[in-house]
Amino acid sequence: MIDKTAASLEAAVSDVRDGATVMISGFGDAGMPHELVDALLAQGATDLTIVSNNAGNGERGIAALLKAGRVRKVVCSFPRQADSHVFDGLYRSGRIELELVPQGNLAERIRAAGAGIGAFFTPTGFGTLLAEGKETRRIDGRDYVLEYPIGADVALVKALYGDRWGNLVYRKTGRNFGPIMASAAKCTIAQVHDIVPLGALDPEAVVTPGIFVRRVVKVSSRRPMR
Amino acid sequence: MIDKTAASLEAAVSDVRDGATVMISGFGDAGMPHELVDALLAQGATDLTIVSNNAGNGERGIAALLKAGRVRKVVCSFPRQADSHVFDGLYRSGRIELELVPQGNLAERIRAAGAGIGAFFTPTGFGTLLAEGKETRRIDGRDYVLEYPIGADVALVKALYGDRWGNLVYRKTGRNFGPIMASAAKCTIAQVHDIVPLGALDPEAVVTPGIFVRRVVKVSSRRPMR
Amino acid sequence: MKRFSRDEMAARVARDIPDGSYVNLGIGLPTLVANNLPPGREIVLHSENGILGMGPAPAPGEEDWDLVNAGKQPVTQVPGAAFFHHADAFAIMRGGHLDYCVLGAFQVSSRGDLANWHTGNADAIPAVGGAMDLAIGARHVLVMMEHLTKSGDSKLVERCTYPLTGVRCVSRIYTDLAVIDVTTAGFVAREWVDGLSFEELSRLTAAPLAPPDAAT
Amino acid sequence: MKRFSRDEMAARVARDIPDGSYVNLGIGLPTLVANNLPPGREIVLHSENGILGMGPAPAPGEEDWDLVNAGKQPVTQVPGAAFFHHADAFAIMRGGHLDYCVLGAFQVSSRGDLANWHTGNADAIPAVGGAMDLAIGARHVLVMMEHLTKSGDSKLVERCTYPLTGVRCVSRIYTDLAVIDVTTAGFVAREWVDGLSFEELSRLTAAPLAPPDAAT
Repeated sequence: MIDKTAASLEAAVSDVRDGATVMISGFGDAGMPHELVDALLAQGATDLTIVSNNAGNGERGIAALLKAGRVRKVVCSFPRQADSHVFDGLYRSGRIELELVPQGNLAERIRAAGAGIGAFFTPTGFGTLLAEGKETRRIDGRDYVLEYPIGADVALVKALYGDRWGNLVYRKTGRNFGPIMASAAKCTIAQVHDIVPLGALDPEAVVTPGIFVRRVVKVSSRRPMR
Repeated sequence: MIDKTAASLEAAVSDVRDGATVMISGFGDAGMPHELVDALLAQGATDLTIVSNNAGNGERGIAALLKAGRVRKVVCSFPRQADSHVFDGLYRSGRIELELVPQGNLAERIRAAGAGIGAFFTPTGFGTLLAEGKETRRIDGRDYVLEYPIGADVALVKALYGDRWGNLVYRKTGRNFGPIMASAAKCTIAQVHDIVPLGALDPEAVVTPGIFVRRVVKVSSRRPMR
Repeated sequence: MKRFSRDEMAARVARDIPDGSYVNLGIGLPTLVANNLPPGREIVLHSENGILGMGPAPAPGEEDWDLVNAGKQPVTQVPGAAFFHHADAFAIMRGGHLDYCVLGAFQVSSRGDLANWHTGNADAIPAVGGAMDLAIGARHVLVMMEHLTKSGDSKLVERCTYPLTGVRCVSRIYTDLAVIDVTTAGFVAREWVDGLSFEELSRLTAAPLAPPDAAT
Repeated sequence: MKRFSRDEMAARVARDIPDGSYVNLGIGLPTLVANNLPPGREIVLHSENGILGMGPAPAPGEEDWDLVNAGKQPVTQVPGAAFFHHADAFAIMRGGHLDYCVLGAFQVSSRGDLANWHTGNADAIPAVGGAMDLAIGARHVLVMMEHLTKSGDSKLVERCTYPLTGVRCVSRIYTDLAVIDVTTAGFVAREWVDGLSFEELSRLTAAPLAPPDAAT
């Protein structure tokens, strides 16, 4: 019997280790697993590498992890956001490492890790600062940069519904990085608005098959869902 | 106003040119756009390169194209099927070219064409006959082969429902190569069991967004659908 | 001379986008294009955070924070919309499926290089987002920007001094003064505001500028 | 000596597959494993043509030809199933997400090389399908095959003479005579049929074979 349901947020993140690489889905607030990030903060793991599109804003979520000194390195496309003062301060004082990746390369590198691709040639970033020192190649008259996969120990993602096999569906643009991060981490933990009985999700519309998910935890939002 | 609906199978394939590379979805019978292939045969284009998982069986569909002498080359993973005598005869007499590609590399190469990836390193096939002469590389202790995208002029795919924007949903394992081929061809033509009004398909469950589709033609199957 | 207003610039861009196009509008100035599309044209808007068929901003109070654009502002969806994940969203761009992408810029060079992500200031927090993907992410990459910087320097240059976003990627530039094509022979002026001479426009452009009738 | 029947081989493989595993069963002999899974175990079957949660063959007359397995035979779906396209289906394999893959073989070498796609006959129509992807497509690649060819040659060899499907990929072999692990030190016999001595098994195996208690 497969039951990936976790009893609590605390239980879901209990085994994240110091030094882990942790992916966090979300594009701004959409698809951001705030409650799992809060649980990770409470759990205490440190020396983390965070892979996420942004680097936190305000004092909450990723920003709180940063502020608590838990993060060694951030891999992201856009650390500068409204009120991203926690990251800004750490970066300016040299207390955090940043790997800046064009957003589409970030997505494709995460997908590559999940799909077992060793490296790929992308046109994005060719001829720019962010490709400096990287291998390039002209293929069929177009210039490309070689990029490598980004995998993780843990992925924290937010979905709309999940079942005990870990199948997930998302909601609107909250989908964003969730499905590819789920595929790229050794241990994917999904927070969902509700856990539905096995078979309740339409097999044609499942976005993340359960094989990519280790744990599912219910976090009902006060915000109305469809 | 966007209306990708084609009035007939004949109209849908009318501009396929001699020498074109044509992708044909399907895995065996599931997802095979038989009626579009029949229309292509009637249309008369020749000197074609066919990209499909199989190379036809019996006397119908791809086998009929082959038998009529319309095909110069087949790119596929598994030409040998029950009753694939048309391909077998042409191949043994040297009258058709075959590029044999492991099925997962075929899928990934088609995806790469659709996704603008210049080339990628895959572990599949390393150390085998099918990687002979290809560039290889060891990355993080694993051996990979460099593979290039496979694009096409035309893709013929079969879906369950489509709308006038070209959004598609598929049915069960009939989905197979349809979505990736749709993304990899300059002109994708989809035959669908029914054309539904714009907005009738759930945006969360659309598998092929309309941007990948040029024409949609209704071909009601006598076989019952869900 | 009467400069184009921001809405006039947006309307001028919109005029060039044919019915049935798939379009990505960058954050900032390009967002205005959505409000200026000529009636009767069905244009499908793409956003790299996972939607095709993006609609206008919702009415106040109707915001859905799971439905945002690349600028993380609430939007809506139109009938025919589809959602997809980030890798698929960028495959749509990188794969060359979009017809038009409209971007803001710090500088564009006469060979079409684009600089729009980084001032190069040592103290700046670098942030690229989808800019580099967008720069190569459409059949036609259009730039909307003021012709001059606040200090009066031309943003159309022979060679970008800001760090590049993409190489040889821009096809047309819409400024508050003119519409200028990037051709293999460099900048070609297509039209400009009333009261401005071609010679004056050339003087305000820090790279050779050919007149509309130049052979390219 | 009493050889294992095909169903006994399948049951022996099935016994090694723990509850909760994700498994791909190759066409031919491995398909039998599905019918021999111990009751009470929830095993999720993957098929590379786009399904997780594949069920058994349908009742006669209930065939749905849009729901087939990799051998193009009609199957069913179980509650919890999901469909996906071919690139995603193979990403699941190539990305190492499956726990077990069970394959037939012509030959396996003592370093785990697999040959199962091509006899090498000049006249044969080459056809690979998903074989090469499956060979590298799971954490544990299990092979089910007769120990000997029809002409009495061992299919366990020092070096494959047939064209390879994958290099150093097989972890365990189930034959009609024995269960044999592929270790860094070569073949290690784990168990074999009653009435057969280890020495006889070694003689029927065309590569050095270590006894179960060998240090590896």
